[in-house]
Amino acid sequence: MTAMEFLPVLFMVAGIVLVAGATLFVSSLLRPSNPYAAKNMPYECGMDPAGEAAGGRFRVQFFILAILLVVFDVETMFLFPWAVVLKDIGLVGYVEMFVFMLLLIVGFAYAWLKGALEWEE
Amino acid sequence: MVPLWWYISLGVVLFVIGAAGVLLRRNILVVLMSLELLLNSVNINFIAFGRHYDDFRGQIFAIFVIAITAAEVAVALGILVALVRNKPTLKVDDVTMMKG
Amino acid sequence: MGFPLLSLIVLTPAAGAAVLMFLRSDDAVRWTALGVTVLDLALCVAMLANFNTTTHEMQFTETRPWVPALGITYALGIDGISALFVFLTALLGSICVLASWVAIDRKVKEFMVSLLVMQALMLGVFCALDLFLFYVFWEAMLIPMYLIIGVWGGDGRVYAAFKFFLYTLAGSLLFLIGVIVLYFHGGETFDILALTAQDLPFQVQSWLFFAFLIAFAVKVPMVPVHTWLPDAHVQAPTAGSIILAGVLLKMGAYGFLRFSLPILPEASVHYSTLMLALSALAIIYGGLLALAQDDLKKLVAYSSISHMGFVTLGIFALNLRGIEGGILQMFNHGVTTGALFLFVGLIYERTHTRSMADYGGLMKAAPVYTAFLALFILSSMALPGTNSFVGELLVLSGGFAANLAVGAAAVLGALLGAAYLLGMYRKVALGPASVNARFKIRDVNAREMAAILPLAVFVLWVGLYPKPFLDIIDASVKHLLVQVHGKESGQ
Amino acid sequence: MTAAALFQSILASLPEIVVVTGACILLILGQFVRKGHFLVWASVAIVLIAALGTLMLAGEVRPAYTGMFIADRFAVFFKFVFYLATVLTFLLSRKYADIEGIGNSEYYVLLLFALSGMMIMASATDLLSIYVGLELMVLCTCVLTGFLRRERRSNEAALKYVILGAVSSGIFLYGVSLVYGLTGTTQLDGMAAAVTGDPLDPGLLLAVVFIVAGLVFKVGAVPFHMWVPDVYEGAPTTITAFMSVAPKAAGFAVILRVFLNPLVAASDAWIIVAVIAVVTMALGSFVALVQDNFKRLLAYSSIAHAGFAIFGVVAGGADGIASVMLYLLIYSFMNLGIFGAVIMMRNGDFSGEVIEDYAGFAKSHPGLALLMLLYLFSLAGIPPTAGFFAKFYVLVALVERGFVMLAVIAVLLSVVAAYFYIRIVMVIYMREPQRAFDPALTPLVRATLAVTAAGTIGIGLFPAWFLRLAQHSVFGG
Amino acid sequence: MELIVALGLIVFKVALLIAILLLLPLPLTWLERKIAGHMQQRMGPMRVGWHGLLQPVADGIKLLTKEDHIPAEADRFLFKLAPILALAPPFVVFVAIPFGETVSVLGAEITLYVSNMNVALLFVFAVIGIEVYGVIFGGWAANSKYAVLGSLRTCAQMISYEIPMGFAVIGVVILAQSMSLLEIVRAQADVWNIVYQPVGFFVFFVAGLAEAQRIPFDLAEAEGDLGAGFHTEYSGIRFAFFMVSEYAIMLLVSVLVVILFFGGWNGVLIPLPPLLWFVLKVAFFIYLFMWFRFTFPRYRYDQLMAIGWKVLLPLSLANIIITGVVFS
Repeated sequence: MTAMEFLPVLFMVAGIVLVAGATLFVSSLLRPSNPYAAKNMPYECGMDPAGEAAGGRFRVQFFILAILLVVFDVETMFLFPWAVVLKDIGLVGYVEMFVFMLLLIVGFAYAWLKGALEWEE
Repeated sequence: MVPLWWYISLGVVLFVIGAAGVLLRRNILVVLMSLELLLNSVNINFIAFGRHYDDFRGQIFAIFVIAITAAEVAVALGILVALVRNKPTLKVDDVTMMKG
Repeated sequence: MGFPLLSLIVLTPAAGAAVLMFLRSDDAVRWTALGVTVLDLALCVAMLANFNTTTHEMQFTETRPWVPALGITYALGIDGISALFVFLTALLGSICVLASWVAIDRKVKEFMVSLLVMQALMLGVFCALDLFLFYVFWEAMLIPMYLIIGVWGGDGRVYAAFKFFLYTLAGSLLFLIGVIVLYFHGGETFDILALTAQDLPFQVQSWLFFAFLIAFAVKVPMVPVHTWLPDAHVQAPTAGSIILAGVLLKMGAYGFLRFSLPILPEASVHYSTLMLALSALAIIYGGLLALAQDDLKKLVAYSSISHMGFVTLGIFALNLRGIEGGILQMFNHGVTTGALFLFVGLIYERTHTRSMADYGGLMKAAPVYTAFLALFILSSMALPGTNSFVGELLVLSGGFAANLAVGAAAVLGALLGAAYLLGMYRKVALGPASVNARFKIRDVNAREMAAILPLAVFVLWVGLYPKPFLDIIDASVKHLLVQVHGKESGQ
Repeated sequence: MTAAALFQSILASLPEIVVVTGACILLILGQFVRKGHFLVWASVAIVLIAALGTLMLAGEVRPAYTGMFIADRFAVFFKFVFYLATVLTFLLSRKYADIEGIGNSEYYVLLLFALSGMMIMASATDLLSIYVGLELMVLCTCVLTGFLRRERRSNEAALKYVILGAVSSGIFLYGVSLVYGLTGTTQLDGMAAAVTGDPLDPGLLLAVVFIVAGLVFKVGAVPFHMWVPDVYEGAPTTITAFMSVAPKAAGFAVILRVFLNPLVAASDAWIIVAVIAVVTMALGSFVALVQDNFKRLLAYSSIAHAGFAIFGVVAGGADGIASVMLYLLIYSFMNLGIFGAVIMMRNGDFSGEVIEDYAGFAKSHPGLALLMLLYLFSLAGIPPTAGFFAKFYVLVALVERGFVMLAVIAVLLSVVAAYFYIRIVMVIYMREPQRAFDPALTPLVRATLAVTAAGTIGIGLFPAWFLRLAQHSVFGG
Repeated sequence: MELIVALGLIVFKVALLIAILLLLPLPLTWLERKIAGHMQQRMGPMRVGWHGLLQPVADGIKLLTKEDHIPAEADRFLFKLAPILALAPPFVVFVAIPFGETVSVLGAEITLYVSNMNVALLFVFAVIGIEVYGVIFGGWAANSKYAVLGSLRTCAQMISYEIPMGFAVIGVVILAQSMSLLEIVRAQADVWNIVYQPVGFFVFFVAGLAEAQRIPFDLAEAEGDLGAGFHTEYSGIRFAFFMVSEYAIMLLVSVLVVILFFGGWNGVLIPLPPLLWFVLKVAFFIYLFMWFRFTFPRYRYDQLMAIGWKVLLPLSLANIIITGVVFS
């Protein structure tokens, strides 16, 4: 019964959103609201903010990390089903996945050698 | 049990949205997202058919599609980073230099 | 299989071209090229000397497998129809080298290489007994010819070269399709003799006939598709013009004789009236255009269209005299028009103008030149005693036998020919000396004489004693007629 | 899968394993050894070892990996085309990569990975393995396209390639999913057996249309050709050369395997393919007429050639398949040759990308000009070059199946195509030189030119052996 | 009828879970401050209620009534969405977490879990992955430099440690031959996984610390140099959501460690009720979290990344390879 397994998820999402909404609603009844320009400035330790914060210029390191994550995360996806059945497929199955892992490690080693994992420049 | 054609219809709808997004949107990131939609419609199809035939191939195919798409997006993002360093824009039209 | 004489004939110029590549001095290149062509000519003479005139069978045949999977062979051989052309090609080859001795002053080596490669390919076309081989030679000629026109030609050479290339390529590619269709209808072989023996349905024959017609008509050229010719002729260097007029134009007609008539006899008979009409049109139209020209080379070029009209007329008269006349006329045209282009080239080397208005009274300045010019012009007009008289007479009698109206038109064309040729001679050679005295015209020198004389010999030889030539072609033509009419009458 | 079956599979896929392993080793080793010569020779050695392996395994048909993969003669033929293209690309790259500053190990490794992707494509007998090979190849070539990181054209080309490539993959996959839904299998062999109903089932036709669309992208045919010119122009020239030959051949390998499957053959898809062929060839030929950039012109020329090869697919049958294979082999020689000439021109500040740059080249370098002439006439399909025989055999296959009209269209369009090749010859031979030429004629480039020239003229004069090879390599026969 | 009962039971369980999870931070914050206090030789909160027991309630009321401040330049939609996006995932994950087998209530056997998914482990990782969106949206939408920087760092950190975390549990799956958490616990009836998978446990636990943004890996929230990280600009109840989510994740990591490596509710030696065993173990790990917080110094950011990629990832890979060859 897949439905019975995943229906609670739906309930939970609905429940938590409901609770959060309710809390926000209650809070909005209780809290004061008194915005003014200085208060609405972004927090920069009292300095006047200059320029756009979300301008889109970030260290390339972040992109590299994101790309590495995408690659490795997807590899995990292959490992899970394999792990479940490993005892059935035996050594042959292990060898096949070992090759896969080996390629993964080569890629990882390459990234390491290439300095993709170094945060300091 | 949800009938098969519901899944297929969902797949078609996603495919059309994805294709329309790729063709019509001008922001490269949005185009990439539309691509994901396109490929996910394929995954839905595969899984639905796999279930229909009680065959695991569909799921395997879907997993491969996900993995390869990830690689594809990784490459696309890498190229995009290189591009944006040369010219900071994400608009498709601004990117185009070569014509003819 | 015997001694591979034909292979030798075909490969000698090619080998010569390869040798030329390694030579450094221009003079060495010229002499070597001349030596090679003369050697080739000698081989052809030897071939003719051993030629058996009593049979229509292919002679000197050699066959080697080439692409067995598709039934393609390397098969060479000649019969009466092709023998004359092989000889003509070799003859004109030597003359071309002589004609380009000083006319070509830059990239001499490249030019001679192109010329020799060209000669090898042309000889190959006439010797090939395999359709695929034939096509390869036929199409490969485009490369050297394109270069000859495009690199060493006149001011408009690039355009002319393009036009020549694309016209012929388009025509011959359709021919290729025809060849492939024929291949499948004719029992998956490219062997011309085997294909001749096939009995194709009329439907197929007519389609093929038109496919072949396009290719051959472009080469001949017949009237609607002739426009590349004046450009190519005018822009080509002298040697290029000689080759074009002397050999290339013959290939179309040779194609009719070799393929259209024997392989597609019923279609040939069926469409012969159309072909006759087109021929008559070419004769008249070419003549009229020639009449209107001021440029010497253009005049000769248009006269070629007219003369080739006679050839196709003779061929599609589909009787003995017509075809024999056509073949002989092809040979004659090669000699005569080749000579005329040579003469135009000679005078152009001296004056750098081709406009007839710039000339006059050349007789005084260059008597020998004008005398020989007179001979060739008379030959071109088909005056009795010259070679063309024999050919044209045969064609006309064949033409009248086939179709009265067409014959009459041909006579009209012959008269036109007399008009423009005599007009040209009058303007150039006679009359008061040229008002344009810029030119210091010297008469022909020994090298030029060496080029002119052989041609003059053949003009008179054929004109006065055509029997040896007719003997060569006789048996083959008779056999051809059996193939054409025999099949039709179901014998 | 048992251990014995695994062993058999490994044996069958030994060349692929060699290439992948070699690429991995080179990837790591390249971080320590940075000498260009080492990288080139190591890469060439890897390919040669793989070729040796392929040759040793060529004797028999070896199905592997439970029907996902097969090592048959068809695959062997294509693999050799790939080896040829890759090795020649390596040889051409040495100097060029130094000039452009891209000669690091990744360049060679990516080429090797692309090679392995193509090899998988050639051997794949399951839509899944086809897809995996395809993507491996596309992703590697994609990165290589964008390898000139500082060059905006290169970035742009790579981005276009990757996005359009992903779209086409999506379309292809959608078709695959439909096929899977209709037949319940993705194995090429199983597909035909599984179809029970009307072969003209609209769903099936739709699926085939989608698969066609996806595959057609890879060979650069209409309507998915628009990436070709931009990518060819923007990519490093060596990569352009590679892409114009090897991935295209790989695409055709897949197209042949998929299309000559009885299932597809039954679905009347050939009409679609015929239309694609005609339109592709027409577009490639006509648009090429107005190009000034050499690489762009060659891009359109490659579109036109793809169109011509698709005619062979339309013809189908043993001869049709063999004709496409032979066409691709010959195309590899002549196209790599002409690209070799373009690459050679890249020296110093001179890019040699504009056709006018070649004006009067024949004057100072008659030998090289003659080679270019040879390649160009071969591309135009003039005998006695190999290009002619390639076209001839496709036409034979077409006429054999009775598609005479298509053959006529094909030759008429190839006349148009001949025009722009001849135009280049004209520029080379019939213009006055504007500058002094200084081609980067290293021994490796010389060797490449020699090999391609030998292939171009050799196959033209003695096609029998190659023809037999192609005919023997047709699968299932 | 049966269906209605089943659905009712689910609704009840879900409501109970939400209630527990929402209220749990109250005692936990108190506990944390108390532990901090005692470790640092002081008393901690003492004013509100006995030994400051009511302090969390006072904090809650304060947060509830505090002004909700939205910066002028913010993307208002994302700014409001982010807290909910951060709050929901840990709650949703608990749907898949089993707390025991069954208990008898009024003669009916009631399972101590909401849902027994056969892919529970994948579900956990998938849903936890969504947490990143809350972080990145929150930082981005505020359009403040501290927040953006903080969110980027947090995001990078979370995704970096997600990978070793995922790899670390592969060994457990190999042992249990299932991805169902219930099956995994059952498989540990005799021997806890910690015996076979010490490396896996180590990697998982350290990565879990980082996922939960706890010291020594709470770089992004480093008050000293980044304000308060991605939620710098949040105040009032929205800030509370982030805090609740953080505690929920801490709880989640503890629970997962117990389930995956410490036998879940399986007792050892002392025959206590399974649920109690479970709670005790979880409590121990929560205590461990807090203990660490006040014992370890914070890592530098580059060290943080280096640990994730250069230590944990290779370790987890080696763990998979060795586990695989031993148990295949």
